Amino acid sequence: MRISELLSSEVVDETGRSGGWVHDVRISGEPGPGEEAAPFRVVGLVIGGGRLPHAWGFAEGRATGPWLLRVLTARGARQARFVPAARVESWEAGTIRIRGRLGDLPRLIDELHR
Amino acid sequence: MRRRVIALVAVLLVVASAVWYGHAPPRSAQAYQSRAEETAEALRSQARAAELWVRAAAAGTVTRQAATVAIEDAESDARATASRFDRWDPPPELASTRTELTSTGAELVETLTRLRVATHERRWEDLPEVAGGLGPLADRLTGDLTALRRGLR
Amino acid sequence: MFAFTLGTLSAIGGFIDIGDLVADALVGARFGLALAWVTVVSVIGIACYAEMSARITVQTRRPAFDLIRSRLGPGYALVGLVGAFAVTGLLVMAELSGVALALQLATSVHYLLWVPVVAAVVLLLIWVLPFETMERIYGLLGLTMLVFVVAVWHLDPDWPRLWSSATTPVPPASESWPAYLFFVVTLIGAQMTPYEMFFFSSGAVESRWGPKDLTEMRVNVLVGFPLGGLLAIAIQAVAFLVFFDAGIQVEHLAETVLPVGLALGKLGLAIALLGVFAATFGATLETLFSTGYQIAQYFGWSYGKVQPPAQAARFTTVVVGLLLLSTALAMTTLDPITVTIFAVVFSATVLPLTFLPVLLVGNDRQVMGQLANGRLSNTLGTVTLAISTVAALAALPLLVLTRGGSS
Amino acid sequence: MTDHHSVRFTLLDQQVVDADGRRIGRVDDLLCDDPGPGGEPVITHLLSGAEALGDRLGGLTGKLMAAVSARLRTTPDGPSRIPADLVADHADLVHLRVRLADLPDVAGLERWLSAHVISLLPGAGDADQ
Repeated sequence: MRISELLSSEVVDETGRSGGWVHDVRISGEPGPGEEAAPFRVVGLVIGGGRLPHAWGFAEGRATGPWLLRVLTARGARQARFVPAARVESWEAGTIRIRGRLGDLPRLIDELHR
Repeated sequence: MRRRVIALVAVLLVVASAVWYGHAPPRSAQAYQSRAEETAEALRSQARAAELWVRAAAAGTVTRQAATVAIEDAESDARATASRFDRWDPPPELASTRTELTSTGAELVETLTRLRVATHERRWEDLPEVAGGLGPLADRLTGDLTALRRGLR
Repeated sequence: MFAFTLGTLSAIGGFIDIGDLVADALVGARFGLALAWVTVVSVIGIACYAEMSARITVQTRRPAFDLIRSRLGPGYALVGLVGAFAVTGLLVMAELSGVALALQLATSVHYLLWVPVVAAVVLLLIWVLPFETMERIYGLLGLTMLVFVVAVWHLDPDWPRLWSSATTPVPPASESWPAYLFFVVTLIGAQMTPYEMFFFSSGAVESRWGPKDLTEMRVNVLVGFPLGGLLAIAIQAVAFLVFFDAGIQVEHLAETVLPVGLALGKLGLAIALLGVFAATFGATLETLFSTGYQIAQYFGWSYGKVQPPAQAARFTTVVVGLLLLSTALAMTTLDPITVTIFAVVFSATVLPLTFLPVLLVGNDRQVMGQLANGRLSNTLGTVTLAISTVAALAALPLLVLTRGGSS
Repeated sequence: MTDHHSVRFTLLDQQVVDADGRRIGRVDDLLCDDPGPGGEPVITHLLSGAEALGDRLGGLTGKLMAAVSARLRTTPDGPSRIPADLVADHADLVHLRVRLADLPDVAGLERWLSAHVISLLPGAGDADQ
């Protein structure tokens, strides 16, 4: 499975409701031979809010300006949700099924400031 | 797939019509008239430019090499402008406009050709005399332009 | 201190290329100084983005455009890349022809005979000359174009008339609004040249700029570009003074330099021609390299003038290939002036795609830290982005509507 | 803050640099395994080169890019892969722990051009410096 396939997949919850496309993939892991080395792994997916807030870095909070672009993407950035890997039922590229309902998913901003 | 084909065809049509718009001959009297104006303006510009170069060369403010190049350019530009205008059919009511502009164009091309030959033969002192016809030609074109613009209203 | 002034001076000379030489004279002859405000706007815009991209370079030690792909995604970045490739292909052809035309005016040997000679010299220089030397030599020689500014005074202008033309940003009686707007877009395309930024920031990487070079860079941008803009306005002004009343339209490079001859004589003309030669020659190298950089950076290849060619084989191949392609294009006898106008108009259409990612990266605090954009950069950057977006959308419709500006 | 980060900004599309600091390509895609329900997929390889990129872009352009690149490839199967455990650091650039010379199926075109075209010209320098 390629990451690009994940990035063009649709997320569907157990009631069959679609949460839209995967806009970002959250990864973790520290490469290298050292003590704390751990392989890169996918810890979750990001959905909702449209493409641009994620592409431009506003959803993740890495960019705060310029003002105009922030305002344009503010709504989307607030709507973005985080899908923890533990909630994923099947990783099949194309359609990713998750347990529970979309409404239960944490918002991305909350997850980032946890 | 089908949508993509339709989009592609649409884009090609837009491009083709844009190119056509740029190159199509004028169809209405009004379009012909505005092309005639453009032609007169271009011819006048070429006449005045050549005149300016000749005067500058005579006064010694530009090099002969540069003046030669500029005169060659003016000639080929005028030839191109005149022959392009010649290819368009005039609407009947503007036949006289065509006759007038074509003959002025031909005269201008002829003058510029003689000028070019003179520069190639290095007859530098003759240039102002050969170019003497350019001023009146430019004035005639200004007259044509005024007449054209008056006719438009 | 010496490098200081040297860099500033080459920014002045580097501002002008074939697009400016053609568009400024053309606009001056037809519109007087009624479009001078576009040059002012363009200078502010390009200076803002050049400063931003150089700051990004200083912080990340990578050219700003290295980061385009991660911001736009590979798809849009590819669109930008293909667009830029097509535009620079045309531009290199125009710049090469510009060098050849300058040589033709000096020798009256037809320019098509000069094109292959010039191309061969460019090829040789790419191979042997280090980056900075190249940039400096042509930047400094390009300074001779300041004779255009001197020529304005020597033509003894009616200053109030110049001023009133500059402060009346509407088309003169003889011109239509579409034509006016078309040349607004043309000037934006000619003066906000993305390759200047590409080159600026890629060059900064190759000369290994650090935070201590930030001041030098800012001086270069904030002094060099406005002076370059002044030069552009001077070209418009002399064309206005000599051609406007006579109704002469500028159709050749010869007419760009004629006013200097009229004002300052043969010597002035020769100096102006040297300036044209240097500016177009330098711009040929810059456009070639910036395209090479852009392609290499998109795919992540190694690139640059610092490495020996064999260590940047794909980069070198692309640059040489593009040079050969453009030479072939120039030899088709397509009119270089027309090609220049088309190239700068197309260049305006891809402008927002180069500005947006730079603006985004400049605001990325995780990448930029202390050097992230301030309020001034962001305000000017957003306004410039908006202007360039409008210009990009209007460019092609205006090109068709005005038949390339002829009506 | 959390201990995970966005793949778009830290890994995907980033510049890959070998142990000598030489640019060898971009992270055009990432390969991961399927962990089954509730598991975390582990990223096993970085994919680099126009073939992986073409697959990712899709459409006519992508297919063309992938096909041309696959045709130029000298090694047998699939887009060039770099094992993910060779990554030393990925703060900004993705640094590898090995040299380009140790990755036989990466940047094939660069090697070929370097060896067969550019090096043969005078003043080109040495590809393996």
